[in-house]
Amino acid sequence: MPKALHRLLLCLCLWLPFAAQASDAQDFASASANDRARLLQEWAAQPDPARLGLLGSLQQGRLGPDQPRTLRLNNRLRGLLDNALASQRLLSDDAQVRLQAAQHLQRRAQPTQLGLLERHHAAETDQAVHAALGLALANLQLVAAEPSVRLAAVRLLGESGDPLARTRLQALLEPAVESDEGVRTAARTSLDQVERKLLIGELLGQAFSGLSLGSVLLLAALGLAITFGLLGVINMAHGEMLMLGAYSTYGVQILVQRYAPGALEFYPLLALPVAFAVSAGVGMLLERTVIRHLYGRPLETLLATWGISLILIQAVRLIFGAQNVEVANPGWLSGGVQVLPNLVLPWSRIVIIGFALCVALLTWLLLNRTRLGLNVRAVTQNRNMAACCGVPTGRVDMLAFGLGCGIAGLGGVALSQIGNVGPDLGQSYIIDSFLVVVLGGVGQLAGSLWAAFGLGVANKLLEPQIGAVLGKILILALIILFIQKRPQGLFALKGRVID
Amino acid sequence: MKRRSLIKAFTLSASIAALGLTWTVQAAETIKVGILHSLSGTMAISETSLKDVALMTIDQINAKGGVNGKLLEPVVVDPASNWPLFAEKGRQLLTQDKVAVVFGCWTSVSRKSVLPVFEELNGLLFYPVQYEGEEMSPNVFYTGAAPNQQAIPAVEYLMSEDGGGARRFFLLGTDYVYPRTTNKILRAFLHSKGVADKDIEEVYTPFGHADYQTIVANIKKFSAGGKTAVVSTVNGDSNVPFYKELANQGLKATEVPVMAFSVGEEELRGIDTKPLVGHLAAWNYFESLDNPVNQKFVADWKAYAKAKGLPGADKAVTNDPMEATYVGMHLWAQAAQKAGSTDVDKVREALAGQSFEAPSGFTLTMDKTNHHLHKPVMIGEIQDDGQFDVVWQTEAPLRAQPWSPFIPGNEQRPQHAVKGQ
Amino acid sequence: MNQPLLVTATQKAGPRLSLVIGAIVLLTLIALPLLSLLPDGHSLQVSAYILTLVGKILCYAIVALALDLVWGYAGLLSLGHGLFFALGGYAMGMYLMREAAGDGLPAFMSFLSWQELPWYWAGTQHFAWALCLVVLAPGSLALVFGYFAFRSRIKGVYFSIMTQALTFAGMLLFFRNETGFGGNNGFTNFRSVLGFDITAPGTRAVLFLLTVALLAGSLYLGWRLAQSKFGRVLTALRDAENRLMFCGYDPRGFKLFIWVLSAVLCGLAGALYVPQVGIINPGEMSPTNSIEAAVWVALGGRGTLIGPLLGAGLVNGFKSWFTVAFPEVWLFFLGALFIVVTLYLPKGLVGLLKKRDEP
Amino acid sequence: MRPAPIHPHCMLEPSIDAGQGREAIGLGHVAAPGLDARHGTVLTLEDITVSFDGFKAIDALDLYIGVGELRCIIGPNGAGKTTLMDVITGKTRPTRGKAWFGDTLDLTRMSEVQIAQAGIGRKFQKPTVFEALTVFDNLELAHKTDKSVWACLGARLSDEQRGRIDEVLGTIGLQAARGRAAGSLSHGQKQFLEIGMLLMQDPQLLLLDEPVAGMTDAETEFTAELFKRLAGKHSLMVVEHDMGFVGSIADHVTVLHQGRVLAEGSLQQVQADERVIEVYLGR
Repeated sequence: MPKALHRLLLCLCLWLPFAAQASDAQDFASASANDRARLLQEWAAQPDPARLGLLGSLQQGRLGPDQPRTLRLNNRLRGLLDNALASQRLLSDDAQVRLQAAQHLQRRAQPTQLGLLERHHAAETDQAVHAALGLALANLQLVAAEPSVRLAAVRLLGESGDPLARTRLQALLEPAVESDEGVRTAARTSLDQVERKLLIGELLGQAFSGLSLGSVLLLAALGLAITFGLLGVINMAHGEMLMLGAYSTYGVQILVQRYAPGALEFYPLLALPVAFAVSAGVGMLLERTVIRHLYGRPLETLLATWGISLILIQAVRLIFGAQNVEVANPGWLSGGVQVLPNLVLPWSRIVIIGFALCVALLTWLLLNRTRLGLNVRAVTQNRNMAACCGVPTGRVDMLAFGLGCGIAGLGGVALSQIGNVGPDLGQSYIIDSFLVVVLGGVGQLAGSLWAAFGLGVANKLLEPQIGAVLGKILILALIILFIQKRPQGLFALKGRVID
Repeated sequence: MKRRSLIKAFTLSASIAALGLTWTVQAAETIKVGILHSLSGTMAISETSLKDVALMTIDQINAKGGVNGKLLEPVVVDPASNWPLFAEKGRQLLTQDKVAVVFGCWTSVSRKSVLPVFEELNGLLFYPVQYEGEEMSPNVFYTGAAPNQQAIPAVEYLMSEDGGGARRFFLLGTDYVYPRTTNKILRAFLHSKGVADKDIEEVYTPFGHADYQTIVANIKKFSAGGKTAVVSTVNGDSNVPFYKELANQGLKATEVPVMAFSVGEEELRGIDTKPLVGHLAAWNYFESLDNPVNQKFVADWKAYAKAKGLPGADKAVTNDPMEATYVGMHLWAQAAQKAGSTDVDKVREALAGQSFEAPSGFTLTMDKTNHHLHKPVMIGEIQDDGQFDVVWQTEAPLRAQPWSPFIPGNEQRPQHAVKGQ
Repeated sequence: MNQPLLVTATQKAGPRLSLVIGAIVLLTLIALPLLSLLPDGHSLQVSAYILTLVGKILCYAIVALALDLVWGYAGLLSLGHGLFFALGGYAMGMYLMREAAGDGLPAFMSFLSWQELPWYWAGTQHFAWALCLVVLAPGSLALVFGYFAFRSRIKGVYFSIMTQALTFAGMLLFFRNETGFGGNNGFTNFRSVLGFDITAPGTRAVLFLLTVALLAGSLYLGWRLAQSKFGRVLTALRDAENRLMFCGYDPRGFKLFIWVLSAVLCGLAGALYVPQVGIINPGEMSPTNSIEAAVWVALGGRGTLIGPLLGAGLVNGFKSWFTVAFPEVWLFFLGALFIVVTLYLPKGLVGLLKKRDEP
Repeated sequence: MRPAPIHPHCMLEPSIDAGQGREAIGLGHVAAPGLDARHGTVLTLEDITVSFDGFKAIDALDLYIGVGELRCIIGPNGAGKTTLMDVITGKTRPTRGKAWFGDTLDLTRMSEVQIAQAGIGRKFQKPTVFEALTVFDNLELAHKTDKSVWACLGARLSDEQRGRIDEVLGTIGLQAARGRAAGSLSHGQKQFLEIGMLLMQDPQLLLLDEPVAGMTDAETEFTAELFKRLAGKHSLMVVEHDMGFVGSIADHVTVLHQGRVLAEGSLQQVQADERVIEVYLGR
């Protein structure tokens, strides 16, 4: 008899969640917009593990895992959903999940969740989660009736470097808001703590974005440092080489999507060799057909390559259309890593910085540690002499130019991950590229490196102060002045004049 | 010897020039329709599809027998995103090709560049893009939105409960007259709603700005101060880096929604929208609208793109300016039919109050006096498939207010079109 | 590049013939505006379209000539001449805007709800002062930039890139709305100049004739320079600057003089350009335009006087034709043109004519 | 203002008024005072040191050239001969030391142009002429006259000047080639043309870097004659490897080695000198 009873209870327990979920789903489906919001808030206040599945599918606009997409969500509902979901997750056994939930609630917890948080905070065993919950709680306790509670909360907030904490604490400074003198002073001290933390975050952020911009400039300019810096070809079609690289990335992405959807995660890696090959191929073709006839006449190369760039742009426009094409970041390149509460470093940019440095290193090795590099340097320094020594100048020129363009292609792959991919992509980088090469000193790879990062950081330091436009103008003015002092650029060889 | 060669060269150049001037002289039983959209240069990204949709509409009208028994003959020119060239080409269309009407321009500057030409030669221009207002020419019909048909409802929505009840506004735009004027109007409007200046941040970036790290960081900082929304008038190309930066720095629509006025289906084609779900755009038309007229419009367009083998035809989308071009051309055809002629003055008269059942699902009417179309306002949410999902819309089309009441000095502006305003 | 510069194609072709051709061209150019005054529908009437088109091309031709003075003769390739052109245009535009606005502020300023004019607009309602600005703005900028550049012996590609950076900076500056020059929209919708309706055929004809006069004037000036010792010093400068210094010439002065002169010519061209096309905006400063100017010169044949004019005329003629005839693919033609010229006509079209001349 | 007309018979007269008619007109044009060489030395170098990051191209070198002297500088490659010329003409600035032109002009403080205008002419190792211009124009440009921008704009050739140019054309034997582009001349002819340009410049001090390289024996002989004629009225400093040539012209020879003066004296003396033999024959 008790056995049966147990069974019955057991069945009930097993069956209950489904009952609950089903009914919730119906409630939600039948509710009006406002009722839905209310419903979600209730769920957030009294979580129930059984709703996990339902909330999950609601986020995708379905009433159940296998239901069709019928719900129309808006940001308000999405926010509440996330919130409800977080509080459900607090019940999870996995400390990691609980931690994320707690961190979410730090920012978004509603007063109605106060009780819930208090319970979990008390019950929580895991250190990290406990602390996180403490902060989340503190945010709500700032308006608690009991001054001592508020005081504790204020002190606790001092620990966090969360930008939200600053605004919350600032609010407490007015006597009108916070009656208790002690709490106010505590708020002041905590505020100072928080602001110190935030300042560090901001400075790091600026430095990083400077480096990131620098790496972009470097990738854009590196190829030019060879075609222009070494071969002396004023390659106005350089930007279009970047563009070709970006479009090859797009092509690879399409192909992978179609034939190997599994490998989509890694299409940028596949794109690298392709982009290099495409750009280098086009580059060599141009070198053989056009530029070969123009060595020693740099200014003519300017005009010819200008014509080439016009043709390439229009060709791409006719093939792929004038609109931008979609190049999606794969999972490992999207999102970012939260270093500090107010500092997120996007993966794509981190990777690009590394990539830029690698490419620069490889180029340097190629030019200084290989036979080809030796030949290139020989030919670029004294064509006739090299020819006499049996260096096949023609082939070397072709390979060198191809190399330059190929590197530009690699740059294009990187650019496609952070910017737009359209026919005019190259145009927006060409001037900066030339400035980098000239500033670094023509023919000086190391110079280009320093110039690129220098410009990037300078730009990013100026931008917050005087805005993007004035910043750029000021940079240009500085470059012009700088060239006055060092007409051959940062790393000019002694006594050698390039013109 | 030398003499001959010199003369040869001279005559050659002369003949080329002559050819250029007499190129498009053709049979006269047709009505010539000028299409003045950049097919090269920076604006080609937006304008090429308008050229194509115009050609499609002309085909459709011709298929129905044309206007007044005459077929329409498109004259396509490429002003190459070069503003002086717009004026030159405009003059050429009106004086050399003697077109009855011109559909064209995207940027305000191109419109301002051709405006004097059209007023001088009494031409007729249909301008299909949302713009800053502050203009009302008898020679132009504006089928795009005026600020009160796009910006203000959008901000009202952002402040509403469903919109997330934003209390702080980050006005981000490319530095040209449309964002400037729009933001000026918005600021005045927000003041009227009791939003203080410290809760409004106004930031401008140069054209083709590609590095939004600092700005997104600032948005984050600003948003810590309370419920924030971004109102973006960032222009075409810069949107991709902007949205990518938003996504990668983890700024979600649930925390800081971005309301864009210049981002439509075409622009989204260049972006992976999965991380952007929930960000907003305000237009008077979306491709995703579910009504028979629109279904036909979209189907026709996709078919046309395939048939003509346009690049990226498989992903062809429609957007607001395309709809505006489509509507504008039909309105003009109806008016010309009604007037029984293509004479500009007659057509202008006939156009007043002319109405057309538009893909937006409403019957749009050309205002009797101010040359602007009455348009419904819709707020769309970006979906992960690159389309918009309409989350809010007006019950009826709104009348345009080209002279915004929020800009001082506009009270005494005339409410009907006069030259040289 | 090495052909003696004072032996220009004109002389090669023999002074008499070239005079004849020159006279013919000049007469046609003078006839155009007069014919444009004929009543509409008259068989000989030249339409305003052709007049403005040719007028525009003539302005470009002046720019090409000015660029050739510094590139072809002194060997300094400037990729920033668009800036000087635009500055002259803006100076004139300021006057036209004031003229159009009457006593009030220019329209774009009232958009930005500015109360009074910025200081640098002072006096622009006076035509005379505007004219001074047309010369002073490009001139002084060129003077300052040139002084520093030539003092530190910036040459060749470095000079080109620096000038490009300069015009790029200028473009960004003028794009800013706060700068007070109408931002991206620039100046447009002009009404009248010196009280004459700017769209009246008479005004157009006069503007056109002024352009022709300026072109002829700068052509004569260039010719005199090429003839003078100054021209020979420039050539020497281009080929062997060190030698010249050891001969006791100071290259800086010579470079600076021709550089500023060329900038001023561009400014004047710009000033005539604006009222004819009816708009000036920062687009004119975009590096692309300046590079195109260089292309005109190279195509026509640099280091000669008629070369640049020929180049500017042809390229722009082609452009106007192509953009209508083949809107989709005209860029291919243009690009191919540049490549072919640089590959097969290193001395430009003039060079081609000369090659024919050699028996 | 015009320089005083120069009559053919005194075409090689040293003019002491190097600065005449050179008021500061035009940019960067600096007036140079008349050359004061009362103490008999036209060039005074004391303790001149030039070091390119560490390496001493010239090391504490002293050198005095008297008015009207014809001095030959010889020495193995890398002895610093060309650097020495660069120092004198202001192309390279000495790291240390004094360099006076006459008794009043401090060369270390003057620009190349000022030095040239003050009356020091230089002929490069590799003949450099204005290739695009005709022989006549080359000489005309070199002609000693007001060389400011404005002067050049309105310059007309006076008959004296034409006469002067024809004179020099005769001297260097290029009358026939007067109308040809200098670029089309032979190596030797270019050498002569450059020498001719120096004559036109009419400087107090001529620096000649290997003037007879690439000349036929006859030409060499002729050049030797020419230099001898010049000497006495002008001061010449000739850097040459061709010992024969040196022997035929030099009364006084300086041997440079590793940036120092190794020996000085008549050709016989220096050739007898042990160290010199060692340096040259490496014994």
